[in-house]
Amino acid sequence: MKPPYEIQRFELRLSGLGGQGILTLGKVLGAGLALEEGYFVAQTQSYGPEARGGASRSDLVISSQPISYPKPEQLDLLVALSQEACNQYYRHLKQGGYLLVDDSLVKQTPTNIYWGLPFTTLAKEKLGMVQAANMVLLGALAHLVPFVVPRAMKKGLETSLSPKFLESNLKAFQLGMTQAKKKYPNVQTQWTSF
Amino acid sequence: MAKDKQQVVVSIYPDWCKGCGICAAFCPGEVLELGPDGKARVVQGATCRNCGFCEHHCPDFAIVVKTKRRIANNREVDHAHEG
Amino acid sequence: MPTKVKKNHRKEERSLFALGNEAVVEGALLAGCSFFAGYPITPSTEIAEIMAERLPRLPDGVFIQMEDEIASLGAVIGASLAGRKSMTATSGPGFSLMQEHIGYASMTEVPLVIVNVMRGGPSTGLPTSPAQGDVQQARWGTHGDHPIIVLSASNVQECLDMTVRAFNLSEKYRSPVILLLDEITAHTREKIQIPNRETYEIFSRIKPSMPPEWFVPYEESMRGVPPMPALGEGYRFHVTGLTHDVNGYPTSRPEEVEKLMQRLFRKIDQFFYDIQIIEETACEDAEVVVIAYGCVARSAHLAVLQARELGTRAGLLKLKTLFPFPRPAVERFIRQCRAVIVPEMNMGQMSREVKRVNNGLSSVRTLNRIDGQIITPAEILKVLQKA
Amino acid sequence: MAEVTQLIHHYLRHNKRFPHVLCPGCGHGIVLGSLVRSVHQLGLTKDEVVLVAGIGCSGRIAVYVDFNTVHTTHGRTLTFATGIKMANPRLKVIAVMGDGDALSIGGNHFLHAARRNIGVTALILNNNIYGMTGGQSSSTTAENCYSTTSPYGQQEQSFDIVELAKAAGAPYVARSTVLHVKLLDRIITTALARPGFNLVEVLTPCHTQFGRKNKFKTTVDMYKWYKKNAIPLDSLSKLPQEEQNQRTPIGIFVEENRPSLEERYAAITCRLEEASK
Repeated sequence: MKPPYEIQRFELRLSGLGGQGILTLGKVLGAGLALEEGYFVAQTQSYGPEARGGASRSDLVISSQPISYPKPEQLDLLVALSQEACNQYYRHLKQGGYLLVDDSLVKQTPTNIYWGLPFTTLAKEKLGMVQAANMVLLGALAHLVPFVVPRAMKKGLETSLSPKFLESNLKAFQLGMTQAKKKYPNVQTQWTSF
Repeated sequence: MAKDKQQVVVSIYPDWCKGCGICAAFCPGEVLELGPDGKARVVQGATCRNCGFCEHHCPDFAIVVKTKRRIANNREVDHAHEG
Repeated sequence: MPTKVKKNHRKEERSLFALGNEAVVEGALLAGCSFFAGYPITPSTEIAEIMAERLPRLPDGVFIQMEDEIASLGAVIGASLAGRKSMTATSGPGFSLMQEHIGYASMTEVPLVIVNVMRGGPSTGLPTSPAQGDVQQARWGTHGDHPIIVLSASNVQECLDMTVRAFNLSEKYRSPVILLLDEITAHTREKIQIPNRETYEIFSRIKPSMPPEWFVPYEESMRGVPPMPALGEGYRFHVTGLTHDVNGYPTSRPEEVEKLMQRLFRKIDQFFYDIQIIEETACEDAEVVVIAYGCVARSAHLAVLQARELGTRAGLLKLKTLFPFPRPAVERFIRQCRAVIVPEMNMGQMSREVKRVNNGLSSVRTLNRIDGQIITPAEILKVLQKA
Repeated sequence: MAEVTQLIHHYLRHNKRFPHVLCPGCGHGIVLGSLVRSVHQLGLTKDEVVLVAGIGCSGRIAVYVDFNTVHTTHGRTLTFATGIKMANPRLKVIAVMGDGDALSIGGNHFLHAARRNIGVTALILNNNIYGMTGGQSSSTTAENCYSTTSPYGQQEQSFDIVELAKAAGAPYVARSTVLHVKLLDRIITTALARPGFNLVEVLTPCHTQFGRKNKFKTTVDMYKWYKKNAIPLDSLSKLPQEEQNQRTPIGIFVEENRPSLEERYAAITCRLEEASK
C-alpha cells in the first residue's frame, strides 16, 4: 500500500459547531487516509465542555513519514462550517494555505481566495437530511484535495458504517464530489503546499 | 439433654483460657468458676446439664464438653467433606 | 526465567485507526486482561467505556463500574488474587484516591496495571488539558518505602505496546505497574498495528508447582518473586497489608520485617535491565541531549531533527520506563554532552531525577509548562540552540 | 457437644500462635466459632471459602482460620470481596468488618455493595467503638455514650446498621448478639447459603474500650446487658411503645430474593455469546 502522493506534513482543521458531524468526519477521513491509503495520520480533537453544543474541532496531521508532533502548527487547509470557526482559526492558516467554507453558513470570509460550497443546504435540499452535510463535505474534499482518493474514502465508509446507513452516506459523498467538481473543475493543479 | 446429665466431662485448656468469666457467669448448673489463677475451672462437674453454652460461648475455644461414652469410644468428628 | 506463553485466539495482524485510550484496551486484551474495574474520569474515560463494551463479550471477561477509585483498585486487587489479569484506568484525582491500594498491592505483591492519564494542577485542576503532573506521585504517592514500576507512552502504538509490557512486568515481578499517559497521547487517533498474539511475548504469573502442604507463600528465593496461586486453588494462605513473615502471617519482628522489605526492593532492583527501556534518536554524536517522555517526546523529536538541520548536534533520549529511573543511560549522556534539556509539562519532576544523577557534570536545562498546553517543538528548539 | 470445639480446631491454623490476640471476653471469637460451624454445616470446603477482613479487631480474626484469607485495608473490605466474587463466582466470599470499618470509612462501599447485590456475606461485628485504636467513638456509638473522643458524651446520632442495609437494598438483613449463639449460627448459615448480598450484624461487646467507659464493670455485665436488652423481632411488637424503643430487636429483618450481580452479569455474557453465534 503506497500512498499516491509524497506528503511532508499536511495540517488540516475541520471546524464548526457541535452537531455538524465534525468529529465523525475527522475520524472517517483519518481512518481512510491511514488505513486505506497508508499515510501516517495523527488526529486530535477538542474535548471538554466546549465540545458539547458549542464549537467543535477536529485536527489532522497527514504525512508520508512518521509524525512526531501530533498537533497542527500552521494549517494547510482550514475547513470552517461556522462563521465563528472561520474567524477564530483563519489566522492559523499558513501562507498559501487553503480555506474551505460552507458558504450557506459562512457569510463573511476573511479573504477572497477560498472555496465555498453550501454543504448544509445541499444536504437539506437534495438529500432531505441536514446531518449528511459532513459526508457532502467529505465528497467535496475527495475532489478538492488530491491525496483524498474517492475510492479509498468510499471503501473506508463501507468498512466503518453499518449497511443501514451506508447507502445514504455514499449518496451524500457522491453529491459533494459532483458539486465540487462542477464549481471547481481544475482544482488539482492549484495545490502547491505539500 | 437431661438424660446425658451424668455422662459429661467439662475440660478447660488453661493455656487458651483468658479468664473472661462468661462460662462461669452463665452456666446454668454452676459447674464452672474462675479459679485463683484467673482462669476457668470445673468445680462441680456433676451438675452439668450438657447444654453446651460454655463451649459455644467461649471466645477462645478453650472449653470442651465431652460425653463419657464419647471419650471411651474416642471417636473423631467426621471430616469427610473437608478440603 | 520460566515463562508461560499464552495461546493465541486471533491469528492475523490487524490495523486500526484508534485513540490512545483505545490502544490501551487493545493492548490489555492482547496481554490477557480479563478484569476491569473503574470509575469514570476525564480524560481516561474511554478506556472504561470500551472495556465495558468489550469485556462481557469475552468468555471470562468482567467489567465493573465501582463507586469510586478506591473501590476500583480494591476490586482489581481482589480479582488479581482470584487469578485474573486485572487493570483499572484513571486520572489525577482518582489516582490520588488509589494511593492507599497501590501500597497494599505493593506489600502483598499483587500484579495489576493502573493507567493514569495525567491532567494538570492539583485538585480538579485542568480536567481536559494535558499535563505531566503525576510523575513523582506515581513513584512516591503511597506511604512507606516501596518499589514500583512506572512506564510511559508517547504515541498511540506505544499505548498498546506499553500496556502489554505493563501486564508482562506486573505478572513477572508481582508488582503493581503504572502506565502514565497524558491527554494528548490518550486522545490522539493514529494507525496502530495489533500484532499477532503468537509473535508477542505474553507472560503470566508463575503458579506454585509443589503440593499445597509444602507451599510457603512468601518464600525467599533467588529471584525474590514467589509463585502465586489463585484463591480457591488449594493453596490456602493469608494475604495481609501488614508486614508479614514467609507464611504471610503478620509480624513485627525486626529481622523478618527487614527481610521482607529487602526482598520487595531486590526483586525489582536486580532485574533493572529487564524492566528499563529507553529510546535514543540521533544520540551517538550528540552534544546536547533532550530527555523527554510522553507527548513532549514527540515535540522534542521534531525539535531535535530541526536543530540538526540548523547545525546543532542534538539528540533525544526518550524515557519509556520512568521508574526505576534509567540512571546508567542518563549518566552516560550527561558525561557525553555539554548540556541536557528536560522539557516537561510540570514544574520539574523528572528533571529532579536527572539533576540527582548530574553531580555537576554538565548543564541541565529545564523547560516547564503548566498551562495545559503541550510544549511545542519551537520552544524546545529555542532552548536547544541556546544550550 | 464435644464436636463443637474439636470441629473448630479442625478449621484453625495451628501454626499460628494461640490464644488469639483478642481481649478476654471479646465476642469476636464467638463469631468466629459460629462462622466455622456454619461453614461446616453447609459442607463447604476450606478451599472454596474466602474470608476477607478489614482493619481493626475484627480484621484480625481472618488470620486464625484455615480458609483463603485476605486481610485488606481499612474500610475497603467489600471492594476486595466484590472483585474476588466477580472474578470467580464459585468462591464463597465472606466479608468480616467492624462497625468503624464498614460504616464510617467504608460506609459508601457498604451502601453500594448492598445496592448492587454482590454475592458476599457481610458480617459486621458491631462493638459500638473503635477498639484497636483505643476506644474512639464510631458511627454506631450511641448518643451520650463515652469514648476517648467523646469524653463528654457522644453528641451525634448513631447509625442503625439494619435500617441502613434495608434502605440500601440488601435482600437479607439479620441481627444477633454474641450471646444468642443459636440465632447467630442460624442466620450466618442462612446467609452463607443464599446468593447475593447478605448482611449479618453481630452485636459483640468491647469491654476494654467501650464497657469500662460506660459503666459496665466487667465483660460479663455487657453480656448480661445483651440478655436483658435484646429481644426477638416478633416479640418486640408485644411490648408497649416506649419500651420498644429501649430494646434492640434481633432476628431476620429482610429475606427476599433478588438476582445477584454475578448472576445478572453471567446472563449478559450468555446472551452476548448466543447473539454472536
